[in-house]
Amino acid sequence: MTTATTDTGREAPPVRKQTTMAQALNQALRDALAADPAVHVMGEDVGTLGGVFRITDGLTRDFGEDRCTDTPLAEAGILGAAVGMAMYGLRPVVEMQFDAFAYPAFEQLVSHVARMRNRTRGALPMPITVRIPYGGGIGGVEHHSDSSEAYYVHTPGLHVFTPATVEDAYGMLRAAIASDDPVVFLEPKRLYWSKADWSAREPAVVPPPGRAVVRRAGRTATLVTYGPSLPVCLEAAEAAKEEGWDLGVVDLRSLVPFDEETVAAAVRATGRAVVVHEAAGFAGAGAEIAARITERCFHHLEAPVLRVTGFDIPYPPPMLERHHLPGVDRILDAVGRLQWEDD
Amino acid sequence: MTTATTDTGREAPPVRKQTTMAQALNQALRDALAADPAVHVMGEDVGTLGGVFRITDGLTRDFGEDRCTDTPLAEAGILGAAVGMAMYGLRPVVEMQFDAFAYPAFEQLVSHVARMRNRTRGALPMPITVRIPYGGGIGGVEHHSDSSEAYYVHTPGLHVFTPATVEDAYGMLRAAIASDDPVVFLEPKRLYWSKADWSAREPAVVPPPGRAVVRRAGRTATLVTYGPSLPVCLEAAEAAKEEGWDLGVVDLRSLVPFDEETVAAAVRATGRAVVVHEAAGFAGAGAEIAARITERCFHHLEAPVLRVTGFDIPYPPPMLERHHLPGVDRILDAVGRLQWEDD
Amino acid sequence: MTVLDIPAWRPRTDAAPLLPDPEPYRMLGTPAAARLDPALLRALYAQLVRGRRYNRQATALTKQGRLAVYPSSTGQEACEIAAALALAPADWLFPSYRDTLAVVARGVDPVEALTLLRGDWHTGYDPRVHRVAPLSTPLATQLPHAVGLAHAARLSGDPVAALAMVGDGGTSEGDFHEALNFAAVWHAPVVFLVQNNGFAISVPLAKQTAAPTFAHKAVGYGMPGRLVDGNDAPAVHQVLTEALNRARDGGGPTLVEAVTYRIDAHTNADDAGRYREEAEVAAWRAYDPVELLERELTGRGLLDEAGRQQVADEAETLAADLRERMHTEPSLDLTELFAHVYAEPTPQLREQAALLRAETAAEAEESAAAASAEEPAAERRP
Amino acid sequence: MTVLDIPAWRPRTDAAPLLPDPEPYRMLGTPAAARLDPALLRALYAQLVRGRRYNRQATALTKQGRLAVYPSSTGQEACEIAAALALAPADWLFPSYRDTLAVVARGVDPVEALTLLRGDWHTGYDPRVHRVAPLSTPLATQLPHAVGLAHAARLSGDPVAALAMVGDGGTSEGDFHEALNFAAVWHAPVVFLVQNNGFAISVPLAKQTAAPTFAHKAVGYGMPGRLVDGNDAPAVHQVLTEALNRARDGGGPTLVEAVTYRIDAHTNADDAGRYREEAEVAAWRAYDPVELLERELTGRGLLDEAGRQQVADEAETLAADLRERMHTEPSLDLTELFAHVYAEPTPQLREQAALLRAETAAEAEESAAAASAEEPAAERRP
Ligand SMILES: Cc1ncc(C[n+]2csc(CCOP(=O)(O)OP(=O)(O)O)c2C)c(N)n1
Ligand SMILES: Cc1ncc(C[n+]2csc(CCOP(=O)(O)OP(=O)(O)O)c2C)c(N)n1
Ligand SMILES: [Mg+2]
Ligand SMILES: [Mg+2]
Repeated sequence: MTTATTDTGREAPPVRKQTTMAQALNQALRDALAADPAVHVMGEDVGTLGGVFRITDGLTRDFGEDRCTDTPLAEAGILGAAVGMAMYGLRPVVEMQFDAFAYPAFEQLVSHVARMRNRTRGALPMPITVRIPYGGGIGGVEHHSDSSEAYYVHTPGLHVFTPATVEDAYGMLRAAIASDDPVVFLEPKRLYWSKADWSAREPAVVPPPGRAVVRRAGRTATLVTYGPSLPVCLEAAEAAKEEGWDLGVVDLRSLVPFDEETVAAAVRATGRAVVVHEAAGFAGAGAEIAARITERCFHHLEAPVLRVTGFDIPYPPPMLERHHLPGVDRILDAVGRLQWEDD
Repeated sequence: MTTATTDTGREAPPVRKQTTMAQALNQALRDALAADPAVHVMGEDVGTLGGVFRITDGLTRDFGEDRCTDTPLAEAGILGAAVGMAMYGLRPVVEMQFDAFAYPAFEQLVSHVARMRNRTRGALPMPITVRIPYGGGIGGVEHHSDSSEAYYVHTPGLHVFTPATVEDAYGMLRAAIASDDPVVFLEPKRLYWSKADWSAREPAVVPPPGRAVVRRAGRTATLVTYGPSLPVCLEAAEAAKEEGWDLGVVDLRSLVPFDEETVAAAVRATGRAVVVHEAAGFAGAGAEIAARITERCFHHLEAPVLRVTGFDIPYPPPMLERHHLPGVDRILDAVGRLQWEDD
Repeated sequence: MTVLDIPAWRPRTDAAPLLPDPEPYRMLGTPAAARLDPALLRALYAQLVRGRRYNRQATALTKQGRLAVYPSSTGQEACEIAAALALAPADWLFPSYRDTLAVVARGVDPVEALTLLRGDWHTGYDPRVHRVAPLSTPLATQLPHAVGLAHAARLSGDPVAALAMVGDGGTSEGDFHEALNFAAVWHAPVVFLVQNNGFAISVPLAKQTAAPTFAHKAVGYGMPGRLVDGNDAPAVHQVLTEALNRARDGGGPTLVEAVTYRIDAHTNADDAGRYREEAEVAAWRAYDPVELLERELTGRGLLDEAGRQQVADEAETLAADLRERMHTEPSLDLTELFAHVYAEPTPQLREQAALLRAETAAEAEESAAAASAEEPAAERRP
Repeated sequence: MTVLDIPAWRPRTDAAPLLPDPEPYRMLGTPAAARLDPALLRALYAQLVRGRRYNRQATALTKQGRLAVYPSSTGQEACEIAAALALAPADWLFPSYRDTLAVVARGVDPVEALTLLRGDWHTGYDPRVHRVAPLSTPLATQLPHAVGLAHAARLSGDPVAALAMVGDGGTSEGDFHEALNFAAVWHAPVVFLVQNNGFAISVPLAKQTAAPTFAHKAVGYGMPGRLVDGNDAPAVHQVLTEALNRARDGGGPTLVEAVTYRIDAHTNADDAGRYREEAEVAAWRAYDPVELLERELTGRGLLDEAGRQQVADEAETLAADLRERMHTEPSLDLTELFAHVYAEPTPQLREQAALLRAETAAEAEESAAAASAEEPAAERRP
């Protein structure tokens, strides 16, 4: 995924190393903690253990228990406490251990975190980052592989970011923590161990989260995706060359705000689009993306916008998950169904 | 809303009276309790008080506290207990007092109610009905007017019904309670006091919930809607005659299952569609409807499917809600934007 | 066989001192009352009378269509007022939805405190000014907020405590539990006040809990529980003051249960006759917090007829002011619908705001046209 | 001033009998043990040994890639086995995710109990057969299920109790609180067993609760709390049996805390060295539930070397069977993905199932083609 940095237009920094997304996220938390005493990291096992994915590794050791805190095991309590901390001027960064374990905090998120600024006419902003490792593909047992973005994306007042590259992981997490609004920060857990040349000393500057990035320009059709599905789409685009297809790939990066300009421009250029995500398709984020592309690009479309998504089923057990997840073949099949006879 | 019964093809029963939707729902609960000893109604204030909307009026008096039970004030506890009751073979009918107060039960709903059948290969079905008064338009203060259907619609394993007529209120609630699968039963609270000629002795037979109903056939464009927005759409269709427009109106009735055949047929007949609902538009149920119509009807569409929905904002305070809710004018404006020059 | 000395086997704290005295603490009519500061008693009394009057006026405003709804705290004024007066200026109050009186007694403008219930916006006051969290309806959700704020204050080294109010019904919610646990584990400077008024809408205590008292829940979190007569304003004030001082001094959280009664229906829209006997209400009316305090003051020669009248007059002035100001239409600004969703509106919100602006402009034009012309309203725009 | 006699002021129950003895209940090595039924002791012992072996085998299976993950209950076998054995046939068990041993001891096939962790499906057994709720990971969510089931049984007039298991960490969740409150208010025949093993993954007790003991939480719900030595199998069995009998007899719920220790890491994937000292683990190893029971049996002449060997052999047989059966690939049926979402698949699910069928058919064709031809895999379908 080296295409990512080309978008920043920066020269490669002198010191580079193979950095995982997990390390970049850890560095972002570190740098945020160092830069602003208002930042507080909290969650289950984020302290001594460093989190079950080690994203908070070493933070308690280096910043103390008050800045990176192991909480009791209660997600509504964690997020509710974060609301109060934010009211007092802090910037809590909350870790939910897995996607499905964020659901107990749903009321706090939807009824308070998302609405407090609005409720108080801006008097009580909620600069809270809710980090959620999400999605499948790591062989997790039930409740450990949910793609829950649609719930958050539909909730006014929340920003929803989801990085797909090492560079974005760092840059967007810093942006999320710096944001005066709440951000649901969805970390594609199967990309935690993906790597890139990246320097903690001079982290690549990435576009702001409200901007989608064209990871690959194409002329035949446009794949619109985000998070864990980006590498799959890039792979599909590579494989499509065999078919003589030149597929573009747009990485949304943030679902809210949603950069419809970039998406619309990319789709107009090809007249065909496939939206790809892991979550169940029915009323998923892809429905919005497809509907909006259609609204914006109707007269440029040669075919309906198709979606390749997880099936409308509860996330399957590990041994069956590969059949559920959108893979290269399923994406190319969809591209193939974009009515080539109209060409 | 007298058009509704015409779909059933039944003769009007001899005894008729002006019945409210609230009364019809009450009758449905009554008849379900009488018909099946496994049915249990439970929730906050559903007993002596009869519910804050009086939907459960008299049920405790007539069926006893064990069949219609005032619970402690804890929504996750209520729904969680219902899961256990269903495991033992009962058919719990749970009332959530208001839309936003169902959020504390989100984890139980998404992680268990929706998945128990699937988890156990059908051994533990969840015949649970979760009644939720939803939507705005009644001057409710914050947290009393949410349209939360998108959260449920996106969750595989849940059925989502929402009646818009007195007849459907009765018939679909009976169907929900009879269903061996969990049903989120969304009651449009501002239609509680809507009336129709309806007989408790001989309740009108309505189509099964998986079927959408064409409430009004049209030739110019098709409005696709459900729940509280149906009367608004019918009014808009009436008003549209002034413009010389003949608008069809489809009432989805159930969002899951989703009757795409009926919708697609109605939209193909007009080539133009507007989806209408109260919930915020972004990643709302309307996005799915629009995307799906486009997938199914692309070559029949003269214009992109448009959506008229609530804004992407937290539900506003009572004095401002009329500006937020899709009204006749906003619907007609959207119809007007369906590129008539293409005609 | 010997049992190893493993810390897990020793109770982590001694339970006995955490358990409440099952007899609610009282001051009025006891020797303890004699030691009370007359100024405090007079202040409590004046506020109780104002509070009672405010409740009555707000209920009247619902009948006049000026408020969408009002949950009266008549009968609970001792809790409401004592809570507000026990707080130090830098402390924070986290009210439950029924606690408008506490909010007003804390200094919030009586009209702004009603914004949520009038419906022109959600929160009508700036929470930072008087350090009062928004009035909001999802029950018990404010409790973890109070814990988080208190925790943040402690981390910042500020001598600030938070007082969080909740009803008997609200204690059943998971958030109550999680908040108390976090508070105890974090040793946060927060005081929880359960106003046990006997009902959660129609649901009586026996269907809400089987606990000996709510104060007994404290031991399960490792914090002290106190039980107080919620109609005895000085007693509530005293218990809360002690608990808040302890919190500010690093002594950790306290759970206080105040036993009181909701004299009015749940709200103006409720019909309490459906679920409770008038006799029970009458018994509690006879144990009225305002009268109890008045009797104490009168008995101790701290209040004469003139003083009583003066307090009553002040309350009338408050009510008149409230009535008058609530009878002016609030000014509504449609751009606010979009202004506060995010610090910066998204492109989509900007578009939606523009749509609404266009609609209202068209509407304005139409009504202008309709007003100037004889014929009926202008045609609909295509 | 007289205080009216209002029921709200009387504690609703007497707190004293609800409070736990802060000294964990023990039987082994006490005179009480002499009264124990030898058959029970032998049964417990045999199951403990089997359980210990099962834990070891399952952990080995993770290393061999046969299980995705395994949360071992080594050190907690006394709780696991006593819980299963205390149940009557008609009772229901609601395990937490770590309680595979209890599930197996209840009679569920040892392989089927591992389905979730192997990953071929979620629940591998039919919960109705042995009356064992699914093993599932969202913590504490099973507790309200147990309450609901127990309530349903009581409504149906069946003498059925439910036993719900949860960890020390799980007690912090709101669902724990709501479940206990519902149980007490409904007087439901349910017993809650908190296995306090000192850790929630890496988080030690002191960061989880400040309560004297978890058993002290009971009084806050109005149910009795009992504290028991969780490494003393007969003691756990006894306390649970009493509580379950009481529940079935209409005596309402009980909260039992069993003090024990998680000897292994959280799961095979966890590195416990990051957060705890080996010395602590060693102290607990020296207080091993299997050895404790073995010593009792040996001391009382109920177990000799031959008996010990026989039990060990049986455990080996179990392990061998488990190993062997877990080394066969589970059969996977793709249609199951769609078959159980609803009683009847929606039209959309039918379409999706067809898509997957077509894909797998094409895949099969491709691999057949690839196998029969020399050239590389067939071209991609357009
Ligand atoms: C989470 C949630 N569930 C349900 C409601 C609806 N509701 C509003 S007030 C109320 C009763 C509250 O009782 P209690 O906590 O005793 O406070 P009181 O009304 O007596 O002041 C209920 C159920 C709500 N506001 N929030
Ligand atoms: C609701 C929820 N939040 C978080 C998790 C992740 N998680 C799995 S096990 C565990 C610790 C559980 O500790 P405890 O309840 O003490 O049980 P033990 O592991 O000691 O058996 C956590 C945090 C979860 N499974 N469910
Ligand atoms: Mg109350
Ligand atoms: Mg534990």
